[in-house]
Amino acid sequence: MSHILRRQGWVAGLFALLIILFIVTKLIQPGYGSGDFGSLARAVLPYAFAVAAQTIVVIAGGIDLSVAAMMALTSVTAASMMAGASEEYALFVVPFVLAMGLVLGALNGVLIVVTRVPDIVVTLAMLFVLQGAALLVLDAPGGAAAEWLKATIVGTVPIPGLPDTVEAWLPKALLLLVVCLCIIWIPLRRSRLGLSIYAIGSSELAAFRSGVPVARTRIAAYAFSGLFAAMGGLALTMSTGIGAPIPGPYLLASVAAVVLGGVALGGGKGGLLGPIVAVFVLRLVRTDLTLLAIDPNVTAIIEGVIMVAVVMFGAFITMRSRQS
Amino acid sequence: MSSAATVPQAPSFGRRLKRFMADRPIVPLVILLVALVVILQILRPGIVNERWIANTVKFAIPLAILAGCQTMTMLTGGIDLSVGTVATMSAFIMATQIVNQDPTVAFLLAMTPAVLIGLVNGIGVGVFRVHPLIMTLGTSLIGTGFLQVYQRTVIASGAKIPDFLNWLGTGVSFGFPNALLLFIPVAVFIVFTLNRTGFGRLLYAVGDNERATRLSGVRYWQVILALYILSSLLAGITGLLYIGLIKAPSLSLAEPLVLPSVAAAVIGGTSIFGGRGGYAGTIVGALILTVLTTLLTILQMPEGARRMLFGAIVLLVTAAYLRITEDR
Amino acid sequence: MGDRLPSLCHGRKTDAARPETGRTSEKPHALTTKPLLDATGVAKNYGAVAALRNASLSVLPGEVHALMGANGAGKSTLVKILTGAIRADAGRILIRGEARDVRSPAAARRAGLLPVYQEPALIPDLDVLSNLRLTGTPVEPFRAWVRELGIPDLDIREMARDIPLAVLRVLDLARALAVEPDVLLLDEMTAALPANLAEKVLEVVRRQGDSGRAVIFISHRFVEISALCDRATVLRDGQTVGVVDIEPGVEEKIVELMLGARIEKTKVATRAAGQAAAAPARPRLGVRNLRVGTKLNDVSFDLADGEVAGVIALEGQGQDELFAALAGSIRPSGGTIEVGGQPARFGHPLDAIRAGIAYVPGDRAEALAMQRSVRENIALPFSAALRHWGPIAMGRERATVLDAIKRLQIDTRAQGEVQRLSGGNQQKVTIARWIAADARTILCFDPTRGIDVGTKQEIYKLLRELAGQGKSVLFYTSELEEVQRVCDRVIVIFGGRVVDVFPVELADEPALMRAAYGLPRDAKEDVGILADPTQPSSPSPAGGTAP
Amino acid sequence: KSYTIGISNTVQGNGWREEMICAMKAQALASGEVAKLNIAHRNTDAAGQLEDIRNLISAKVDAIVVNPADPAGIKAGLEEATKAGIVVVAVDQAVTEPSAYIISNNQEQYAYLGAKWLFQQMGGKGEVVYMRGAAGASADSDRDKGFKKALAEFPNVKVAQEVFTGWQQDQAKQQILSFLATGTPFNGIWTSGIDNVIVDALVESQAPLVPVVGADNAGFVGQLNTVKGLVGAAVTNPGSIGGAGVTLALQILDGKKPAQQTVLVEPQLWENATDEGKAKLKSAADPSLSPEWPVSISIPDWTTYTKEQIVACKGPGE
Ligand SMILES: Nc1ncnc2c1ncn2[C@@H]1O[C@H](COP(=O)(O)OP(=O)(O)OP(=O)(O)O)[C@@H](O)[C@H]1O
Ligand SMILES: Nc1ncnc2c1ncn2[C@@H]1O[C@H](COP(=O)(O)OP(=O)(O)OP(=O)(O)O)[C@@H](O)[C@H]1O
Ligand SMILES: [Mg+2]
Ligand SMILES: [Mg+2]
Repeated sequence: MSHILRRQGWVAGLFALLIILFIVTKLIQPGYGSGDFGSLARAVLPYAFAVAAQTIVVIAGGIDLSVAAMMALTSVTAASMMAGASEEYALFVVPFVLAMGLVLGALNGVLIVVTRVPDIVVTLAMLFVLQGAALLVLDAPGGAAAEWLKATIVGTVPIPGLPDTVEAWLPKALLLLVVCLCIIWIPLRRSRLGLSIYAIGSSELAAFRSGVPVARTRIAAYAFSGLFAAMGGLALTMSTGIGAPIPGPYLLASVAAVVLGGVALGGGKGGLLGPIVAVFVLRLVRTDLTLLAIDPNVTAIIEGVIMVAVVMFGAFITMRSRQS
Repeated sequence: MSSAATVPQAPSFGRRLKRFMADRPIVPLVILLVALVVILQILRPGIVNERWIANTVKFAIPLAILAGCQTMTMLTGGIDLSVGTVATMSAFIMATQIVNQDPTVAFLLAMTPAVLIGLVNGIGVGVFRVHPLIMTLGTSLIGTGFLQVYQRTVIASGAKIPDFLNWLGTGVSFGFPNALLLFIPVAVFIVFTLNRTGFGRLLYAVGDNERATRLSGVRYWQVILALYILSSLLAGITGLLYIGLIKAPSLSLAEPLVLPSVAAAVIGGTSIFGGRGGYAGTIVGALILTVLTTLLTILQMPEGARRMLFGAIVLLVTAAYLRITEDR
Repeated sequence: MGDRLPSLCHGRKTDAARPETGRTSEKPHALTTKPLLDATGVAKNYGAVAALRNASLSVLPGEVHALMGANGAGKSTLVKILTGAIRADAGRILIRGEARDVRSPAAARRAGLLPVYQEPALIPDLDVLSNLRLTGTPVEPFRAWVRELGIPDLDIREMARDIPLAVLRVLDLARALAVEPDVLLLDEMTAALPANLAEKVLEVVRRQGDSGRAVIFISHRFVEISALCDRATVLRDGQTVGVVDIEPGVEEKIVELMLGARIEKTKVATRAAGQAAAAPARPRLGVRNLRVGTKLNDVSFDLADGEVAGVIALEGQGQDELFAALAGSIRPSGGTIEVGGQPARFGHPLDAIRAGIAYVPGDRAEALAMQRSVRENIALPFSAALRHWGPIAMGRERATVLDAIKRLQIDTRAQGEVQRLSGGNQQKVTIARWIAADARTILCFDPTRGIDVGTKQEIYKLLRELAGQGKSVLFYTSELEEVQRVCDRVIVIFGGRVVDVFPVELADEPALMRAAYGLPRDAKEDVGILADPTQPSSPSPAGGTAP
Repeated sequence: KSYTIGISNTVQGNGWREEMICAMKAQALASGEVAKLNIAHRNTDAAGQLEDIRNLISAKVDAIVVNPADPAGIKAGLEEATKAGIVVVAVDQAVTEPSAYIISNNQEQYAYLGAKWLFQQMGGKGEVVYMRGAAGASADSDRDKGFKKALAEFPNVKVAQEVFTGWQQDQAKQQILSFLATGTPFNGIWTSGIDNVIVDALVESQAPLVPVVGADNAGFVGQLNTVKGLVGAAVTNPGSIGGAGVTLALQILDGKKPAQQTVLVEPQLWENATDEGKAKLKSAADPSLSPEWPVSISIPDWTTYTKEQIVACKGPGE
């Protein structure tokens, strides 16, 4: 019981932090409005998918160093396929790229299971492989994205019955994110497979002895991770309209946000909500630093300090509650 | 009493060979290394000469020392991702402070961030129990930030590589790189520490079962604090050596060594889960990676294919090594 | 063999006035029924160690079948193979006469084989309900079984991590029972259970046999075996050395089979009467009004040099906290600990060790670095203090360690890692560490849990020897009969308080049992004692002899 | 007049980019027209740059000077900025957004100029070592076009080895040493700006000093002046283009729109094969600068700060 409370407590705390940050933002820049919030949502998009990809393997007791490279590969694949193609062709590209992420993610899992090499090493090797593949697909940034695809994250959705003022605060990018995460995460969380993912992360031996097909579950976790990473890659292509073969800063950001979001790196604990909120917090901090025109060399220090301080604070709380 | 009995009949040659390898995991690693060198020689006849070996060793040494940091931290179930930043900071501060400071002062200044980052890492991991991955990632971000701030204050004064470091980094005496003068004592120190000192014992034990060490009277935070400071100091020294080798102070000098240092330790047979491994394997792991890099550099192929091959070979080597050495 | 649970003597079998000829008539006859499970020629090697060489086991429908053997004989290994948790190197397994290849625990479930392993198999970070869903266990039958097994108020939303070990094991069993398996395999199910829970488990298991299903039951406690089982298969050195019907007097035969040539060692080494130390003037360890959280309320006693003091308590009466506090592992919330007459404060186990107090936890996994060698494990405390972090004097260390290994007769043939030793030998390593470090006071928490009779004798002898050398030992045990063999004095704890202190002569099992349940020593006295456990016979601080 | 100017840059910790930032600060200060600089300077990709640009829009800056991570990838953000009435200037590289002004080094020309000179030095034949920048970076692929163009003009020149240095000093040095060890003959080295470590490697391993082409980094320019027997050329690629970008932005804010949207700063080549070239190199050399910094710290007509100002690296209000 106390466990559930503690975990939800962390997420609630993050939410509170996010709200405080919004207030701070509004104080710094009184003109901060719904349009700026839309920008935030679009900035969050690729990070959120990267974090979702990382979260699911971390819960399964692993780690995936190849998320950013996977995003780069899926992004260039989508962009190069759509370059010069018709608008309708993108209808085929999107599922193709998602399937590709799923398969490559599963490949990560299969390699871990078959070679029995620790996941951190397998995914490190895959980082190079996927990066190489991305360079083979496009040796320089390029490609294109269908217009309708780009439009899916611009603006807001008209929802009947909702006043415009509220609607303005529901950017498409946010809805897309929520929908994509929910249609996968919620059924998964409720399924036997979802339980199994938590189980192998919590105690692989106990899971195996409980009859959980450990190998298959691990492969599935990595496959979902690949799927989320492919969504992240598509998000990159959607927002930039191109594909870039050099991975962005999503790997380290995803690990940091997972931990900030209350998911234990040992596995078995936490959920998706915390890390996603953590992503919003981190992006909003970046916004505030820019609004405040802080010396850019200091921003790295501030971001590092925030990361370390929050995690230390979390560790401190758990330590206190363990003692009492 | 245990009733475990040894298998009476003599095992087959294959089994004996496997057991031999499992007991001496360094042997298959050296075989892998030699195989890579042979492949290189076949692809580019004549490349394996004295000068090439000296160059390979020169580049493997900084990697091997950083991989030593990883080996020690990995034995406790940790990892130190801040080594790249620490090495870069020491190198950069040395190169910029030497311009108008006494060498000793410059050296002390160069090692200061190493000690501080090690201290912060140690406190975070040992006292607050923050996951080492996150802790060292965070301190490396902070360190990079400070380095950038610092960099702006020394733009006008320029930089200089001290002759001694230059000699140490690039020089060759009697066919042997001078860097060995630094590396051999460091390697002996690490191997001795791990195998023959109380501290080394504790590293293994802490990584294996922290509660057991606590019940035996070990204070976890002391071990971890000492470990991360030691790791940072070694990284700082690596930075000085590396700046002597590369001779170009940049703000990302040693960053490219971080992931390979983890890979070298893993290829060398150290478990990232703690409690298992050693430094001898790591040294060979670093050599394997360096030779592999050379091999891929001279192969004519698209960059993408090169990277794919690199990843595939690292995975293959690690998997093969695990297969050979596991005894069950 | 002594009786751990007196109440068991009134169980079904004894009630039925067990016929001298063996089985009661409701049991099917061995020869006419096809075995439910039949394994032959099972072998398993771990590197050079042969865990199993030629094991066979045949279980009939409706029987409770004991699997017996010394520590390391291969019982757990056999159970793991039968249930697909590990793969055998050789052997044939027939289920209901059909050859089945049980590749995984999931496959074993489908084949109707359900194990409860030595270590709990619930997922620590899932609540009980999710654990049930994970294994496809129906919830209502599970709840019914849990109640039946003596846990009336289980919150199935609780995380497994937060549930005490003993309860977890019971839940594990209930989960297995809920799917009504054909064959239930229980690996030392009762070893870590307090008497009240163990009793319930035995009752339930006994009933399983009646419905045509079978149970494979592993235990080192003969009293349970004879109360429960129909037949026993005995393993020695990974081989099946005999199958016997359980009947009165069969214990001797089983011991003979189990130990083979080692039989002469098992002659019960009763405590030499003269060895009891005279109570010295100054106690070595004094505990005054010790309190820890809500579990340990008010405990006072003394421990003298050269004395073995037993501690008896039902599960969860605060004994864990008492030992942990004395070991410096947790901080007491009140009261004082005195060492050699001086008050001491322990903030960390190192403080206790400095004061000469060593703690041997009940769970071996808590005390050992499993991937390290026996030698490093024994020498571990030497490196703990900062000033011993430097170079190790290898020669001196080797001598010290070898000496300890010899004294405890630890079998180190399985070289290298401690995890390759059997449970009993691992336990000896945890004690050897403190013999080597020459600790003056040793706190042993149930050191004989899950250990075979031969090894137990050795440990009893060792503890007496230590006392003979002037060391003091605090010895918690969950097996009442051990008290008579080892202790000079018995402290009984109930509800976090010392409720009685017996001199060993008076500490017969029924008396201890009554005391452990918080009942007054003299049955004629008022039963109101339960409401006020502080009252009875609080011991004189000087210790040794109670009225 | 006191403008707020936003700056977005996506590579941190590299000498060229640091000089660019310092030039922006120095020019903003020297112009006297800028009240505040709002600098988003970090390592990120095009999507991250979009985030930064949008944050700058939220901060309501008057102009944004951007060194694009990719010409096409930040189109949407730049368009939004223009719509919000913000002047957008891209420096160093072109962008595809038509409303943006561009003041840029000509990367294709940079590579073409250096390569052509090198091939001429090689006598129009032989083997060249082609040490590129970072695989997948758009500046690298622009330079590749220029290099290939020059190569096409010299059919007898062959590429002996093509590698990506990733613009990392240590990788480049290890690569050239590995290559030297193969014993493959070569007659010239073209580098994408990681140059001084290459000369170091040649000297250290006593390899023949073939002609080397690099950028105008202080370290390399110094080597061209001092290393005996080294023939080489530095192609200018001024980091001070950042200062020029600020100037252009201020001009537009003041209503002085340039004639065209795009201003290209053509690279120059300083070689030490001729006396005239040597003199140019001598005057350009600046040993007091950090070796990674380009020596062309100013662009005539475009920047007005002094050397002290750029080296101090302080913007308005600092
Ligand atoms: N993973 C392993 N690696 C190596 N040896 C092992 C392993 N597991 C068990 N053994 C060995 O196999 C033998 C049989 O062990 P097992 O656990 O089956 O014994 P057991 O009869 O259950 O003993 P106990 O009564 O102590 O539980 C022991 O000698 C043990 O050392
Ligand atoms: N590494 C070792 N291996 C084996 N035995 C050891 C080792 N170190 C010390 N001992 C033994 O442990 C005992 C105490 O050792 P030591 O001389 O270190 O005591 P100390 O430092 O005075 O003790 P304390 O820390 O309790 O004050 C001695 O009997 C010694 O032989
Ligand atoms: Mg067992
Ligand atoms: Mg065992």
